[in-house]
Amino acid sequence: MAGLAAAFGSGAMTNSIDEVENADCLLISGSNTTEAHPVIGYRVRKALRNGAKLIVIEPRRIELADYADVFLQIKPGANEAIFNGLLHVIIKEDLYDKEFVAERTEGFEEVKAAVEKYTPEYVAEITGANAEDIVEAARIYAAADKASVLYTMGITQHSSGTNNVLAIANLVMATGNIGRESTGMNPLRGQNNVQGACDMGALPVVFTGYQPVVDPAAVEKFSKAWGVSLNDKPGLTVTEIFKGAKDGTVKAVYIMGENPMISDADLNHLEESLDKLDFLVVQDIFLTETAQYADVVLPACTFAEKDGTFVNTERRVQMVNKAIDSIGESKADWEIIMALANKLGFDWNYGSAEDIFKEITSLTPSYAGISYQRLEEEEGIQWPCPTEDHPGTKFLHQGKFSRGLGKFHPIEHQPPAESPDENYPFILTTGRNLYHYHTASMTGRSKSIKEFSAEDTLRINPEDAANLGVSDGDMLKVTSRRGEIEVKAEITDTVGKGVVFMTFHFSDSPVNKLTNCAIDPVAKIPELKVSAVKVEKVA
Amino acid sequence: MTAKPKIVVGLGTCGIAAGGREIYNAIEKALTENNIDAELTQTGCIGACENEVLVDIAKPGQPRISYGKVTEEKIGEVVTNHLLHDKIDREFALGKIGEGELSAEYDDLPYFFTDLPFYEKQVRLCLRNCGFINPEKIDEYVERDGYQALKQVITEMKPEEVVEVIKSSGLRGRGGGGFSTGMKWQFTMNAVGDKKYVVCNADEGDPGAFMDRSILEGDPHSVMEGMAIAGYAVGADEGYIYCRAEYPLAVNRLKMAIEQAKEKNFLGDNIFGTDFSFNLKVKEGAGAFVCGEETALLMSIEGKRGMPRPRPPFPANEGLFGKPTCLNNVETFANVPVVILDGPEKFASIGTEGSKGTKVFALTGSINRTGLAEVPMGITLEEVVYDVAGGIIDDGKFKAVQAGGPSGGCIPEDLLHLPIDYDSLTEAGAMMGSGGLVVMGEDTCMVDIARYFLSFTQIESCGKCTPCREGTKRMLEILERIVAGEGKPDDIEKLKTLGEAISATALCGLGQTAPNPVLTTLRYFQEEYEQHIFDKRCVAGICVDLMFYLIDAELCNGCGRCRKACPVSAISGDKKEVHVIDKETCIKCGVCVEKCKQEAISLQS
Amino acid sequence: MTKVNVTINGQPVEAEAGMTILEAAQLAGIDVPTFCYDPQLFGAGACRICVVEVENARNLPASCVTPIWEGMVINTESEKVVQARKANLSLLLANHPLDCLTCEKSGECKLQDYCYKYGVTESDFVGDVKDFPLEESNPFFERDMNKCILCGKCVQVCHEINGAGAIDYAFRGFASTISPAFGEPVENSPCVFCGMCTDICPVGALTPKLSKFKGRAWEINKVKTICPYCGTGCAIDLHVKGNEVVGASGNREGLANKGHVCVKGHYGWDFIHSPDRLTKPLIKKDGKFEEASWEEALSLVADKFKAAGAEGLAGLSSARCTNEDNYLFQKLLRVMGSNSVDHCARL
Amino acid sequence: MKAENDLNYAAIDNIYDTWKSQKGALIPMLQEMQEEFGYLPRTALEYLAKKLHQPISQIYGVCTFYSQFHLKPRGKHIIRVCQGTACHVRGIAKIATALEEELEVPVGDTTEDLLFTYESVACVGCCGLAPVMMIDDVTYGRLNAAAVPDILKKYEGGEGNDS
Repeated sequence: MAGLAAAFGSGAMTNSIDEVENADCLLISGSNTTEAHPVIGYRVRKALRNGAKLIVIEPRRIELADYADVFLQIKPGANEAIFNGLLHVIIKEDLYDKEFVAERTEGFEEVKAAVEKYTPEYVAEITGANAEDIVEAARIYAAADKASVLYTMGITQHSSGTNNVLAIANLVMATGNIGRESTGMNPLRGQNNVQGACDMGALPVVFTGYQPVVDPAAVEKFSKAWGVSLNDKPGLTVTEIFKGAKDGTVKAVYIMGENPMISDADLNHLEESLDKLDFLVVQDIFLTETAQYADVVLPACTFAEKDGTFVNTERRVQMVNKAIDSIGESKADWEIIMALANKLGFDWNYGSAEDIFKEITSLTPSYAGISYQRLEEEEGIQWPCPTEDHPGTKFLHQGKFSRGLGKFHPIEHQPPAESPDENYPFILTTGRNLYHYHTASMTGRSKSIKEFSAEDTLRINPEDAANLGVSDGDMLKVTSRRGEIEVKAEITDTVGKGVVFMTFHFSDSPVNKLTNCAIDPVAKIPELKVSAVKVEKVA
Repeated sequence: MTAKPKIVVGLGTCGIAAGGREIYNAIEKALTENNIDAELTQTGCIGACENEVLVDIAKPGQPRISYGKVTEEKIGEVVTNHLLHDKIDREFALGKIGEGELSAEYDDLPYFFTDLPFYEKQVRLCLRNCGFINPEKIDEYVERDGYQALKQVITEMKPEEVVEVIKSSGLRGRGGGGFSTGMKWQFTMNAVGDKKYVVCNADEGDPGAFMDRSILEGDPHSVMEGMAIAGYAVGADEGYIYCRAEYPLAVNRLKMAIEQAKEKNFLGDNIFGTDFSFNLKVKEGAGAFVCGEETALLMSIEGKRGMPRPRPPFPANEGLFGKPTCLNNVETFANVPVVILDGPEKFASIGTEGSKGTKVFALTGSINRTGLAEVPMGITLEEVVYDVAGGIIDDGKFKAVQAGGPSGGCIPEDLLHLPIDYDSLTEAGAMMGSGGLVVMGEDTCMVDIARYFLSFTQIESCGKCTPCREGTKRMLEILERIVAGEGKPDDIEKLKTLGEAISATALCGLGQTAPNPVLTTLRYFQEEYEQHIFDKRCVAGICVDLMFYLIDAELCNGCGRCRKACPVSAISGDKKEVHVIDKETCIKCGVCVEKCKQEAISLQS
Repeated sequence: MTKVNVTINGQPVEAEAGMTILEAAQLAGIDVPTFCYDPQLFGAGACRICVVEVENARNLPASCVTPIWEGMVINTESEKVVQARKANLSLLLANHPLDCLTCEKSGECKLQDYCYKYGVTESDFVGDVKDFPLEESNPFFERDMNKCILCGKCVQVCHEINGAGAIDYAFRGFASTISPAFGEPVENSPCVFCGMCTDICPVGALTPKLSKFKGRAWEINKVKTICPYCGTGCAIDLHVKGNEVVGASGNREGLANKGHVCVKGHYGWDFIHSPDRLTKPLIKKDGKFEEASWEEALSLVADKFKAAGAEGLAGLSSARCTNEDNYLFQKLLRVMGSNSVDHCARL
Repeated sequence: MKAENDLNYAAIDNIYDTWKSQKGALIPMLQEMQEEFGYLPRTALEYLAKKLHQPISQIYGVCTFYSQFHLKPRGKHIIRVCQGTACHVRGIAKIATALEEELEVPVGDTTEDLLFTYESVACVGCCGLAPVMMIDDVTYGRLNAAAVPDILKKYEGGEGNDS
């Protein structure tokens, strides 16, 4: 999101799900759309049936790669190089949108100079993709009238994640594929309300609607509304919080509905941090792996037991409606927080989720025109929606970027923090499967899904498997510099030579014991997608 | 070059099946052995199937003599007698074609087309070249004004004028529905599309119909020329001929003809030096009757299950691959060059008010002369059955004629005066269909015939729509129990109600017309159904379950062969004494009949 | 939009050009039965239950695929139409098991509804019936092809909406069935178990296993909400009986998904009633969790937070919780002086 | 008959390459594949489906729709008995019975020695010669039951009549 904000001035999916099926060209990278976002995957396949061209850039031969006009199978961590390479071809062959570049953007010349050396041959060497395919992909993307880029964590979960995003933004702006229907740059958000959590200011640097905590006007506005004098220094990010816990500066942590003991990088390291804390309170629906470390566990209720709103990946605010009464003594999260606030001496009196929402809209310009009534009548509204008569915004940056001119950023390829070597010869990359979700605390407790997809496997290339003497189903020990796990082998040519893949759903084989917490310097995202590992057969 | 004698062997599928290739080889052998310099060639079907194998021999300056039912043993002799000794073998000679000198002793030989009763009432437009040209040689087609109509159209006429000519000729689709061909072309011409197609329906699937096959085998270029003209008129540059895979000879000849036409630039780019380009492909069917339905046919060309889709949109607007498509059948296209060359007025002068031109019929069943006949519209059924087809075999009594195949109906004797045209046949509950006419005599059971046709459509139902998929099955089950002697009193009513419901609600033409054989036999022969249901009797002696075997006491000599052969020991009798069959035990297998040398055993109703 | 005037059941209706008879009837509030029709799918015109009588038309056209024209006079329930529908239902019934007593679909089965409406109590026809084995080898749904009326909507959903194309028509005529390639069970096909076929099936041929015997259609209240999994934001209906969620299905009104769902949204709801659910606050004493009252737990938390001070306090909010939850969470941290609030947006 | 696992994939590649530029050419591809293999082996269909990016369910649907396609191995010679009207009227049933006796298999099946596959066909279009049957591409007309064993004998020596 940080990359998008730097390039365009706003960090969100620029276009809508509906628009996917009308694109002429889809460039999908770092997204196994049909498994991680299945319903959007349906739209992708529909676009293909409508005749759209497809370019897939992935380390794994995902399902959509079989439908691709060009599939660039790259080494994990080679993203900026490939996007620079595409832009190189587009500039070299004079296929870029000169009018758009001149009128809507700045900084093109620097980027032009920067990508000069990224010839197809050079990029092929870095990425492992075929040089001719790179040229072909560039031509297809440039030729399309409406080209849309879809990406997810395969782009961002790198130590160079922000640069990856900026490299894509360069490509998108150079071809003028933004600010129009069925174009754009579309990070598919991974979690039901990750967009909403960001919008709500669950970030150390911003209040709701991305109003910076370092902006005195914002601080004043919120201080006034909340009746306290607020801190105007940026807070700590997740990684910094656990670092602080480890070195003793952070003493008490309140975790609501998160399970970092499965989902975060380098779990052994994290475990040490949690152990060091004076006090940990976890609020969740299950006694998760993380909750095990808590001093106090507060029982929250599920989405089925409460009212509220979620914001989806296309910025659509939608109503969540209570279907059943809370199970046991569990309560809605907001009720718990309010009770705690009142215990802490505040005087909060929200009678309903709607009361809270009214406060949100009064403080958040991009939400100002939204109300529960409208959400119910209009089936959700896409922000920005500044006024009550504003219909919401289907796609961003029409005519003008949020930041004014779109900004090109020269990007250099930077290898991942960890490269394979003699001791750790494989690159491990991670992702999701269709059946499970995140840490599987929910899907792992859903009978049908659990029965169908009970355990993980390590996907390994047939040649590598043969070299290791490994057969399908053999138990393997996978070791990185940070830890080791055991998992069954699944031999498949969907992963390239030297690359292995696992999901992070299963607590029996917690892959994040292995992953690297090297972080992107801007977005502070850990490099979950690239770690060097060793694979051995368990005797 | 001095003219050589010419020998033409009829090598359509019928001719080949009857041993035409062996005859051809035998002739070749005879020519070599006797050192005769003659041109041996082949042609397609001339229609007289009953007389296959047909061999025509023509010496320069003499009329062509047609020999029928020739045999492999005798053909060498026939040829040498004719060519070396001017002796015509009367055992095989059918008649003469054309003028020329011939010994007076053969003056009595009839003229083939005018004197032979089978041809007397025929008017050959579509079949004008069948039996005359070698379909594998484009030059022979060109000699008979081939591709002149195409040339005239694309060099002298505007597309709208072509459409106007076809419209004014009154030509209607020969495939079944009888929709105005000119109107169809006009719709396709007016439809907007970056690409258009012409498609020829050559999926002739009706049992008992082989008109299209004969045209494709005997004169493929006439169809292709008609398609190219359509292509010019509607604005298409590509055409498909969808031919059943069961017609391998037709497919081969079409492919050969397309190659030859491309070489001559009658197909391909810039035909006759104009801007008009037109290419043709042959698509072979894969065995599904329903693909004769136009939307199913298009689905099949697209590589899908041949399941019809609702109309509208009609193919003229959204046809093959979603593009405007002009779709006609073989016979319709074969008529087009004639309409252009002879002019629409002349074409329209043949036939009745609503039905112009001719119609080719495949005459089969219990008639003396089976074969392919092209008759003018408006001729009566009676003329066709008695004059052309020579009446019922063994002077039997006429019972009904089934017109239009499984989609058609049975027409009884008192409607024989009906003129053959689209409207009166539909009125009678039958339909023109593609032109199958199956003539049935007294020994045909109408319930059994209805059951037979329904079993055909039921097997061929695509399964998409409920009425056809489930309904034809249930109708068939009812008919099966009626012929098995298990009919129930309300079965006739059920058949009527269900048949009408299917007709009214099925998705495609196949389903809508599937009940016709049942509904027409119910209309004209209800008493036969009643006899089966109430009296357990089949007057025609067809429904075995309603019959019993009886040994004629007068004829039986007590040899015991039937008793020994009976698999269920239903026959008893002492040696040299009259035997009897126990009706209860008998399974009606008929073995006894075959074993009996006295011909003493017969089926009785 | 050009307007077209038609008459339906004697009532003048102004509809839009290009509409089908069915759409025009729906516009006028006239109910026409359908099996194979769905506004999201390509018009198949297969089931023929929606036939209507059109003045001067030769046959009874299927209203779902027949466009209207100016001056069209339509009767949706004429004697002829009713007879045809009865025949259609009677044909379907002859080839359909009559185990409505225990059929999951009872109460929302279109075949049942229409047989009731037209008084078709039993089939007029006896004869061959389908005899397929019940397919129950996957954990998500059962396939009983004996109940299938071959409307084809499951095939269309699988190809036109999902795109997996796991199933299609196989064989033809009376032998037609819907099947994965080579008659394999669906788990051996490209099926991704979105279950949209079970949502769209008008009869009891495709039924979700989790909901089996959990409640009758008329006992179930459908509550519209948003799927709790990925960021697509699919609108789903939770099927509620009493205080129990017993099923889920896609909600057509959702603009992000238009009723489409995936395996998680469709079959991943039963964690709600998992015995693992936390039902009471827990306080760890001597390394072991003990149940506590809310009062006790919250007091302890409040004390510890105060002790940690603004600098020592941090919170992880949640991408899984609602906006309202997240808003209050960050508000609480910030009003206590800490901006150290984050969540796993990056994971 | 080749085992399915050592299929001639190159042949499928060739067939695919011949037709790939033509829209909707699934049916001719299947026809040529059947020509190549004698039937449509499952692995071959799965291989083709991948090349075509077409759901295998759809291809299976097409294969089971058209009577020409066979998913099981077929006999060396295909006998097709005509079920046309004329043949029906002129006594094809007796021919069919004679065939069943000679071949010892019912309609639709293949003899154990894989020499004959016995089928019925809608109408071969030679009604003037009824009753008719075809063996491979050869049509036998004006049949009577007694002639059946002799006709079959022609093929049993492995020669067959290729005319």
